[in-house]
Amino acid sequence: MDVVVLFFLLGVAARLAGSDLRLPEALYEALSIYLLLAIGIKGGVELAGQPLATVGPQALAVVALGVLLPLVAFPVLRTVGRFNRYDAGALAAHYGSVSVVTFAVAVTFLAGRDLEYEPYFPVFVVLMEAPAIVVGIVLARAGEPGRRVAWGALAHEVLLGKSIVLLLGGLAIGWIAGPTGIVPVKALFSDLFKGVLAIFLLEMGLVAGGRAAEIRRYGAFLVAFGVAMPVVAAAIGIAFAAVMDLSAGGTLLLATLAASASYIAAPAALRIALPEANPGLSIAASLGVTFPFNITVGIPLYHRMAAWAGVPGGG
Amino acid sequence: MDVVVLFFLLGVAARLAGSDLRLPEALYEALSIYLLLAIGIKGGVELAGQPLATVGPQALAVVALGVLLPLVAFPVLRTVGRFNRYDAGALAAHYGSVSVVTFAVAVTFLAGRDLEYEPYFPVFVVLMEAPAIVVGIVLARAGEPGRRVAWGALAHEVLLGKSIVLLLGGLAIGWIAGPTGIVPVKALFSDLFKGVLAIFLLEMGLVAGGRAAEIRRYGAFLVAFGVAMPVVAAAIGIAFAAVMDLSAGGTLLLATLAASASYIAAPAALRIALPEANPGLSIAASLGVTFPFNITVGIPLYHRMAAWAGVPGGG
Amino acid sequence: MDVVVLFFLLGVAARLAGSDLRLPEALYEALSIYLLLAIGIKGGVELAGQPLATVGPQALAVVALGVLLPLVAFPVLRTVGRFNRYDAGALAAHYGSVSVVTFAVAVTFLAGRDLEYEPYFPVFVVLMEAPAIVVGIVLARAGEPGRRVAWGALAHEVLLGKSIVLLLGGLAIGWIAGPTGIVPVKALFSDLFKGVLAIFLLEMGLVAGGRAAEIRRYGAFLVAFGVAMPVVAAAIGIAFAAVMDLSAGGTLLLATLAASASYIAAPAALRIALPEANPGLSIAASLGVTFPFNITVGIPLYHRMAAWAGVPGGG
Amino acid sequence: MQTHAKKLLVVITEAALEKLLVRDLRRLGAHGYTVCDVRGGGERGERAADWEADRSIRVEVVGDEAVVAALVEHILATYCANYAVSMYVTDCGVMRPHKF
Amino acid sequence: MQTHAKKLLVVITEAALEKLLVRDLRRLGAHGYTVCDVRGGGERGERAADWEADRSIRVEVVGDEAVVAALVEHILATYCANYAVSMYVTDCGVMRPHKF
Amino acid sequence: MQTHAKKLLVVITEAALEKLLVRDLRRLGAHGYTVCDVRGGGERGERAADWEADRSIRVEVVGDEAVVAALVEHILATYCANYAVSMYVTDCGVMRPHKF
Ligand SMILES: Nc1ncnc2c1ncn2[C@@H]1O[C@H](COP(=O)(O)O)[C@@H](O)[C@H]1O
Ligand SMILES: Nc1ncnc2c1ncn2[C@@H]1O[C@H](COP(=O)(O)O)[C@@H](O)[C@H]1O
Ligand SMILES: Nc1ncnc2c1ncn2[C@@H]1O[C@H](COP(=O)(O)O)[C@@H](O)[C@H]1O
Ligand code: NA
Ligand code: NA
Ligand code: NA
Repeated sequence: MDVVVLFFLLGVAARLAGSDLRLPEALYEALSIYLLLAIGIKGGVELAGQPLATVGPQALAVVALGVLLPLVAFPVLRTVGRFNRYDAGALAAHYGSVSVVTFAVAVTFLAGRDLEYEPYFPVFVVLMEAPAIVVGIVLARAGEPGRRVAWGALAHEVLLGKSIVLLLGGLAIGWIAGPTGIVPVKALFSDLFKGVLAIFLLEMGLVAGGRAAEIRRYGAFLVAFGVAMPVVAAAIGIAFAAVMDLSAGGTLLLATLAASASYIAAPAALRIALPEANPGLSIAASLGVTFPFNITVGIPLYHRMAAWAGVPGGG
Repeated sequence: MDVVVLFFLLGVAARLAGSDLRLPEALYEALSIYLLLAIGIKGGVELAGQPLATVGPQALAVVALGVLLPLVAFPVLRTVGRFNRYDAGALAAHYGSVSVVTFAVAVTFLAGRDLEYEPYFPVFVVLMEAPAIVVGIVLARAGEPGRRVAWGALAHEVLLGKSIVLLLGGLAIGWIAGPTGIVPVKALFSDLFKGVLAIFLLEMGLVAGGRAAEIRRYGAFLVAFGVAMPVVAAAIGIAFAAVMDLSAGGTLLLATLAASASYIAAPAALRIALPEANPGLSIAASLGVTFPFNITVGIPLYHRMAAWAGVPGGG
Repeated sequence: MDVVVLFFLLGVAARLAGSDLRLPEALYEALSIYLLLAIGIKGGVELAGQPLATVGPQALAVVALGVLLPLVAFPVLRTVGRFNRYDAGALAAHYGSVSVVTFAVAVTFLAGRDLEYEPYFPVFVVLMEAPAIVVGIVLARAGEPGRRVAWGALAHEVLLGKSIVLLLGGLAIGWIAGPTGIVPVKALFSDLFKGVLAIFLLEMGLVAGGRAAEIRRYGAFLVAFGVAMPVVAAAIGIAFAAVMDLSAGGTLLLATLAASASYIAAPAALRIALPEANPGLSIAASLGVTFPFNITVGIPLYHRMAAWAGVPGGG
Repeated sequence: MQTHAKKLLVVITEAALEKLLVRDLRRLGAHGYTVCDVRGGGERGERAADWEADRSIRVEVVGDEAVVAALVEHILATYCANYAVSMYVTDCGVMRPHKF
Repeated sequence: MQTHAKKLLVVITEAALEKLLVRDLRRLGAHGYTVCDVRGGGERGERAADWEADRSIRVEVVGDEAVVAALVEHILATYCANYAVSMYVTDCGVMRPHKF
Repeated sequence: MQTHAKKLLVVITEAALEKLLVRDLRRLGAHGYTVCDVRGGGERGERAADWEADRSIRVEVVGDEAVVAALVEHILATYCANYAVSMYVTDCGVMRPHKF
């Protein structure tokens, strides 16, 4: 198990044991700003000299994946899960969107195994943030023709939110500075990346551990969905990756993005755009079930699944 | 003088000169979390491959040392210091427990002199946190058979407090990850350690400097106790080290742990378990007198004392 | 363009686009403490072995420059700008004092071009903080013989404020520790410097971008002053540098110090000592106009100006 | 000490509403407001502020009874169904009545 | 604006008591509470919040007079002897009386 | 619940005044005070706390009417002309009257 995952488990264990340990809010904020910038910068530096002809069609496929996933999740949530339209739409939005930290753990997983991936992947992270949120809201609001969605406010919330601004900003900085221009800030943004990720995961563990009671309250379906949905999504992601002709590493990353559920951008956007949905439900599922599942069991599993599916160089 | 100590002196000087400089609370919190984790991790990595047969008996001796020190301090505080039972018990608890930052400064002292020590020492730090707190409370409450101590709440406060959770958690992470597994997070937890310690010491200097008025109010006995107690404790620590057959570096570390007074775990625990004690008193002594004494004069002195006592390779 | 400046532009762009991105206040505080300490330490380490005979007269010249600049600015602000005496005095004080972050960007600029400078320059930064603030207050109060300035409180505010305490403290630590003693904390204070500066500039960009509306309100003169004053000041600084016989790098640094406007020490001091002045005005000019101008256009321009003036090795 | 009677409205709610509330209260005639970060618990469970979605704010508005009444009305109608909101009103006195 | 009379209790005390107070007030019938980090000074000296043991909190509870009275009683009896505690009570009006 | 009538003064102002205000209120007879970091907006524009000079504090003082009146007087005379200051006063009841 990668060392960064151990920090997550420490957080979960401390919280379940009843410890009051907490990281200051400002530290959490600072670390998340750092991680988003660092991921963006890394992608941006490598973006220089990439053939845009390849990236363009792949980008479209990635957006399509973001649109498809909530369409898969919503009917299951409505019929099997018996959720009302708002909660079903909100959950679908969370699961179609992505978790940047899960992505970072997958990148660390690849680095530990010397597997290559398309360096412009952070662009895909940006592209997959928003579409599922829009689809989830449309699905929830579909039965209410009277209600109009404040799309302007929503676009503002999502496109100018922390995640996209910092990822895109990092991409731009990396791209403009290039491999030599970036050198002065490498000691901070590159060498320390995994250590910072580790501390962030400790905090995530504390928060996830604190959701235990809530998860128990919401019941077995939510847990089942929180485990099954990512596996199904990963399979769909692997299929997309095959069509997009991604490398073995890229296949794992796309599977992970598909499998991951948002817990930063989506909650913030939906609280404003879909206030009828119970925010505790989505967070319990995405942060309390799916996130831990993905970083401990999921990522290695998707790596295997890619191999079974015949991706060369896969696990 | 080690460079990290200069940061402490800067903090004291700034505060005594009347500067309002303060580090944000969140930074203080973040740095202390980092230091505890980093110390734990370092110990954990080296724990792999240690013969438990040696560590076991040594661990018992360390707990015994933690029990003995408050028993030495309490009667002095009651008779010479004329403190009431609560304040005497609280002070005894603080001085029997340990200061992790003082320990870190002693480790830095050893590193600057290329002296080796038993790598599993962070385990001893964990073991010495709690016993003296329990003994101090028992001593204070001994004359009040009617009052029962909420031992459950106390155990929760101490064992699940920040210090022990992060030290133990770091030990576990380091131990599981091992020397190769830890590499990805070394740039953060190892290379930056002394720089972070330096900034933390700056903050400690500011806080210690801010206690000057209080120390003056509590009078000469408190200052005398704050200087004499650590020296006596260090001597006892050196005797224990000899029995435990510790290396020269380990002897200094045990002397320093004995000499150091807690200002994180003990104050938090005692505020709940012994509310009759004046918390300003213990903090003024441990943070305002003993901590500065230890990191400037004490550690080099204990190094000498070990040499006088015939520890091979000592100062 | 240096990579750190890109972070500033990202901040400005994000804010102008309407993003709510903000760095936690504690992070801003922590970074500014770090930068001041690191700049001081670097200067202090190199101070060892400098001939004080050279530094002494240069130091006097630097103080004279700090006194002169507000005397140049004040009449222009009163007559052309038609500001009342308080606002004119406050603006003059800001522009005569210095911006440590602008200085840091200029140092980064030199490093990128392998240009040498007098290593004791941080001493000059300290020396230029205060004089202009005093002169600006005297100018504003000159017409009110009835009002007495609380010089004691002012001295306390400026001399014991964050900037001077940390710069001087860093200088002292670097000087005492020397090149070898400082090694343990180098990984933090030296290797990470530019990365930390980058994040600080991101925050500065967010704040500067947030001043856009205010700048528009205060009108064209303020913008013109915010651009012209630094250029004039830089020219004066270059003249001083020639007299002081500074190196090419030192000439750029002195020009930059002259051109830079304070936005930490001066606002804090003037709010207490000159409360009649509108603090929004000075901040809009120094942070919203002059700071962005200096780090993007100004520093390269002053480098050219030095070359035109015949400084050997200039741009 | 001569004071002028005003009303103080305190609203404790989710941090996500800060921007919306400030816009609303300006529109409904409040001359100012003060916000503070808090944590707490109520009907809708604990809001421990340990996660972005769990942060709460406490908004304080001093104003004329009519302005405060309009604000209360608006908040009840707009936010109380779907958000964690607590509100209370007290009497207060101010020195410079034009300010509020 | 129709309001229902309640009492607001404000307790300013050491941060170490937060968990205990929250447990107590739930037990004594309060429907909710709000906590905010503060600093200050009083009888027991300055509490500048520059050190863990020096942090203070401000706890706000809106409730029926009986609940608030019970809480006040309990705090006076349990904490006031040994901890820095300040308390005051004011009248307040709420819109949804069942909530408090 | 037997309470003794006191006055609560709340002052919301620039963070730069904290030290001065604390000194003043001690001098004018207040037995204590509580400070909290806030943000807000009023006559003098938004104070978003995103920059050092933009930080605001909320100071709370419980005291006798005379002390509060003296404090109000002093603040009006000393700070209101040049600083962003909002103030209000409410009635409150305390349990231990000697404390305030
Ligand atoms: N009785 C109360 N007294 C003080 N604050 C309360 C009370 N009830 C709720 N709150 C605050 O209002 C927030 C939302 O309340 P609720 O909608 O009841 O969950 C809570 O998180 C508390 O911070
Ligand atoms: N008169 C007062 N007005 C406002 N807050 C007070 C007052 N007295 C005490 N406090 C607050 O209550 C805390 C504890 O008070 P004390 O027990 O008097 O030291 C102080 O640190 C202040 O934050
Ligand atoms: N009507 C109001 N209600 C609550 N707080 C206010 C009000 N007006 C002003 N404030 C606060 O007082 C500060 C200074 O107000 P002002 O002097 O009006 O700019 C503002 O930044 C707010 O935090
Ligand atoms: Na997904
Ligand atoms: Na000890
Ligand atoms: Na200048």
